[in-house]
Amino acid sequence: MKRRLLAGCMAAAMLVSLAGCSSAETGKTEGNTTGNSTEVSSETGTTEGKSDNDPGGEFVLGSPQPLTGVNAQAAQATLNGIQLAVEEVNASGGIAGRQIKLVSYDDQGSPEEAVKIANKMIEVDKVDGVIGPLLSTCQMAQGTLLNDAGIPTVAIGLSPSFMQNNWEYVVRSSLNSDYVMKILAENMTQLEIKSLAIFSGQDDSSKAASNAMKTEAEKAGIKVTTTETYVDGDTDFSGQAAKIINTNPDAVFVASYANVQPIIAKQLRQFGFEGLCFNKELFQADSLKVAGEAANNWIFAYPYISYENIEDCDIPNMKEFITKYQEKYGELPSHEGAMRGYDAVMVLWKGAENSGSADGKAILEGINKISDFEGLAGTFDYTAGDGEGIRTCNSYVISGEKYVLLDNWLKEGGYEAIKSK
Amino acid sequence: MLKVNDVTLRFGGLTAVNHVSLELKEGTINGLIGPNGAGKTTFFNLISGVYTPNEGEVIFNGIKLNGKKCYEINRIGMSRTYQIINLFKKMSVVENVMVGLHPKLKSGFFSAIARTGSQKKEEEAAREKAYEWLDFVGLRSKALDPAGSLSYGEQRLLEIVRGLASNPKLILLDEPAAGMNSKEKEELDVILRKIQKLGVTILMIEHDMKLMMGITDYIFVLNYGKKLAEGTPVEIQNNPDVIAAYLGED
Amino acid sequence: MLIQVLISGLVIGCVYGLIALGYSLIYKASGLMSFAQGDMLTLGAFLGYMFYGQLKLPFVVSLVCVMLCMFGLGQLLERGIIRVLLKNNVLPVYIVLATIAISYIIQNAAMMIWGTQTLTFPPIFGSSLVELFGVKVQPEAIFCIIMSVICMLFLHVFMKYTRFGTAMRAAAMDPTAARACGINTSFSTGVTWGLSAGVAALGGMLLGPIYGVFTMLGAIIGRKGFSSAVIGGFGNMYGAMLGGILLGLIETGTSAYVSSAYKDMISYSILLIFLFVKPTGIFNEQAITE
Amino acid sequence: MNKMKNLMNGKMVPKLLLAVILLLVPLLFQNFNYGLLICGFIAVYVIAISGLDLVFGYCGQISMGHAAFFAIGAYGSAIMHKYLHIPALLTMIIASVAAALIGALLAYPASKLVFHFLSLATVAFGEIVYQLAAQSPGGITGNFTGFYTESINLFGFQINTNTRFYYFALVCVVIFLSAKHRLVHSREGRAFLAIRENAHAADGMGINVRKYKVMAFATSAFYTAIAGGMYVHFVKFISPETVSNKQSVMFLTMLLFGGTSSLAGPVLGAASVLLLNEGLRFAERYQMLIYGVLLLAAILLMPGGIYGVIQKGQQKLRRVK
Repeated sequence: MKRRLLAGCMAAAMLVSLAGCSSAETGKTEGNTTGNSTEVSSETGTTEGKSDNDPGGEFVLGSPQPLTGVNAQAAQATLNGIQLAVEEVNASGGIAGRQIKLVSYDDQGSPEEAVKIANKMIEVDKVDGVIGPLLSTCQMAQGTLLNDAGIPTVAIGLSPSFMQNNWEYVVRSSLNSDYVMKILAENMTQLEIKSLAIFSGQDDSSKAASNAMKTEAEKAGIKVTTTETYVDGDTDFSGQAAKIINTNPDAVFVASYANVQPIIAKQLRQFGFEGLCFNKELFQADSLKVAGEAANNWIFAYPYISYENIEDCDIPNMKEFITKYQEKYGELPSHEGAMRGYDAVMVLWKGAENSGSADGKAILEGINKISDFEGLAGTFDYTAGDGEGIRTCNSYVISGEKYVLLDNWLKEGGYEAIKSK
Repeated sequence: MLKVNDVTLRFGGLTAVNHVSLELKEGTINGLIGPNGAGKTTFFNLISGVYTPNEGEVIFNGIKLNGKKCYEINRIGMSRTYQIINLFKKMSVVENVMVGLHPKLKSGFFSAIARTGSQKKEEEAAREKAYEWLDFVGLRSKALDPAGSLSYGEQRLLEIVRGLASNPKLILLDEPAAGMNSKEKEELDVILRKIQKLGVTILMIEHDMKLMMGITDYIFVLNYGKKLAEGTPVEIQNNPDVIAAYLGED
Repeated sequence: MLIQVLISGLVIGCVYGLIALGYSLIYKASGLMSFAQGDMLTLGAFLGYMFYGQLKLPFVVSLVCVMLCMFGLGQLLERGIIRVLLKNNVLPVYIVLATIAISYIIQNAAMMIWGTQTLTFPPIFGSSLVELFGVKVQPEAIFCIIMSVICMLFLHVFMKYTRFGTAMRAAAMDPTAARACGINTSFSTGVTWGLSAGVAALGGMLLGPIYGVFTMLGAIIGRKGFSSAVIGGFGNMYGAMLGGILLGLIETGTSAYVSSAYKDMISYSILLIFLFVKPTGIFNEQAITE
Repeated sequence: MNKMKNLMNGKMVPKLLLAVILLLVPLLFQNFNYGLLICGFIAVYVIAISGLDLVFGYCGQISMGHAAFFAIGAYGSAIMHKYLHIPALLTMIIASVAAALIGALLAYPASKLVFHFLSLATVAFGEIVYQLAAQSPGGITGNFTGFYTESINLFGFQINTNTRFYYFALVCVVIFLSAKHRLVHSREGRAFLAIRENAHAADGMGINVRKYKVMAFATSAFYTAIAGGMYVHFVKFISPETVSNKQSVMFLTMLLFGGTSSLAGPVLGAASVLLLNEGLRFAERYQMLIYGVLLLAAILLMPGGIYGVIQKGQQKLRRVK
């Protein structure tokens, strides 16, 4: 009797699972996005010719982001930025004449989900292009699958690690953190910093940034006094802060997620550290609000900054972007992920523009021809062929709880003011 | 076969069992009586390894039991039943008995997975043996029902036969007749005699004096943790201390 | 530096203690374990942000409102979910898993309602730092220590000396016997769950100004509360607080003097060691072994 | 002799039918890699959950840190394969044996803990292994950057496509489920059940309760570690997020969804939860909220899990007949 039961159940289970997969395959649960992307069309059985670029078909664009969990805030802003760009591109005729259909997924920041989503995007949604996930571990897990399927991916992660797998179809529209660390190291020598403490998260991009900082600092003759880390989701860094201050460094370099920035800023100031602090990426606007004056004298080098209100912005295309963002979402971008997402879609669009076709290979060649495209992050130049579009950016300092260009701040003697204190 | 010398057990200030000594002869049916709270079940738990005595020693077939764990004592040949029925409710009746056979079976973890010839044979033999034991108490018809679905009396019998499955030399029965009707008590009487014929010594706690006086060869009386008296059923019936303890005159 | 470590160790220790108090209360009153305490803290912080930050009510008023809301929610949870499970006497793991499901729901619902940004919980005592033993400390930190101690004393007195408190303890020890003496055990268990939710919410209100309010605020603190409860002796009020403070100090100390990399691992190893070596904890609470 | 009669009167038919269906699956889904990938994942989870069922469903010992053994299996196999160049299949087995030993080491002191505190001990163990994976000494596990590895190479036959992995996983599922079936119906299986039902009485019946609890833990650790090894050589990438406590909760959810102490429970549980997960993809950021609500609803309405519902249905059928 037992054997029959086993057999029956195994059959039932397998059939249930296969029916489930096939039902998922027939597009019953087509990824529809919030906002007014094109109406959800049920998937016809035929597989669209990937290579032909008949204007009638759609350009399916996949976007797996960690919409839940610790990075939900950044992911939501990124998705908003992508949707804004998709609308703009569709308004001006779409990619090589094909309207973009955005398919958004929540990869919960887990590589296992990322792999499943990648397979689904390739097989079920038949994506023509993908905007890479925010977390580099998910990008690492997805990279090979999408690359082998010949689907161009514009990654928006900051960590250098996933660009070393020589994936032909992956390019980056954000700034590789190795370049940022070079710029910060130059700033440090400029500010005669002699010793540096490092406080880093364990996640891949923070780890990569702090390691790059260590090499750049040692190259510039700056002694690294200590390296402290924190556990993802932790909120109490008093132990680490106390230890850092005990080694009395001239400056502290912090590589962390957005929601950790204000906490470590407050605790460093609380424990009496008055020196300069360097951040691996933009010190977010709302983190600035939580940190208050503890965020003063923080320096970072980053292609974009977030704004309290539209008037503060003096870069023309950025101003245009945040105005449209405010119109659509009723608030200014809360995380610079919005700019990264926007630039990524634009790079993809420009690539298709250069090659005049929506085919994966053609888009890639088109992208590698980009040399002077004015994105939010600055002028994109992919001609070097290593998939990195942006290499420099300017540095900012937070003074009076406002973003100020480092060069202007130095000219006005802001640094002398602190040094004398 | 079982010698208990001057055994004492204290729970904090309370002395549950106070310097009790007794000896059981091979193949006899012995009774253990006494008013409620006299420490009878505690005494059972003492012998079967649930508690370790503070003083004195328990010798079973020449082996000192102090400090041994329940399953070690069971393997030397002492089984028991419990005042509150401790059956494996969701397992079937026959499986309960097969669990009783556990110490007697040899097949290990890997032979089970490989389902070796010897393991299969041993399993079948165990199943047959279990069915024999069910015949012993007339429960074969309910072999595949869950143990929890049996009537109260049947559960008592199943617990006894589960204890017998490992061919013990001594079996401790904790109020086997509790909750049984008179017909079931008669059946129990027959079964107890059958157990004695198998050469298994019995030590039984029971409140039903009619059953006890009819079946036992020797009786021990406990009161407030101390041994009040011992002797044949007739001696115990006329022993003034016992009567006083029961009628509560002193 | 030692003073800094001590103070911040005390602050985080007190919050661990508050969470541990919640666990001990629930365990004392219903013999169960809720994995949603951490998220009760987060919810308390969000509600505090709503009352105190957005509606600009005075702090004390918003504190009372938050405690009442969470008290109600805790009761609702017990009556709506836990009691239903207990009625169709399911395996204990179902109840544990139900609390985990509740914690998923709270986290994601909070994210939907209050969005994903880190919200600024307005400071209670102005934003200027206070000098304490030569160290600049946020006034909220001292407030947190004081409030936790007050809360522990209140709970201790409540459980030990008030009629209702003793009824709750009786209900936990032996529900049937308690019912026999006329105690409405279902009501008292509900109150205990409400109380522990309120205590966790207090933790949220105290932590909000220091760390800001975001959905994952209570996640790790919730789990650390377990370690502190076990170290002190699971089910014991004093134990919860002492365990919390000890754990807070050990953690901050190790990350300051040894290495911050293995801070979390150390606290979980301490939990394991206590469970295996001294399961009854410092206060010898006979709750753990068979 | 009644066994022979059963074989004759067509008891073999449902088994053959099942075998044919399962073997045909990849052909039916030629271009449908995604479906096969999900089936591959289902097979991996079926083995992990069957292991958990042994220690929890049969032996009654709760474990809320089982992702730790999944991690030991996955990382152990990947690291040994990369640094010691041992073929993948062998490293999987070695890593799983190691996981079994570690499971036994954890179970020995934990066997005296009563329910809730055993769950606490396993949660703590799970967190410690996660921390080790996240910041391993010398970065051997690649920490959060993750760890790449190759697919299984069975004597030259590379199992790198979803179809090949599907068949390999199918064989593993059959092996492990039949092993569990035999173990459960043997002396050891009865000892597990006796301990779950009433550990005190089991002790009285001559069962060394501690030894069997340790055996149950070690076996389930072995199963879950094998599943970890299969996962890492299938996805060819592993990072700490996969082995966080969310994974341990996922294992328990699948087991309880499917129904405990049965052979089919874990299969139904793994399949239904994974398909539910895929089905909820459209919900994007509300996916976890819906998942939490469904989990709560299942616990309240379906305590026996899907298998429990089927069993109740069968019993009603039998009574009606």
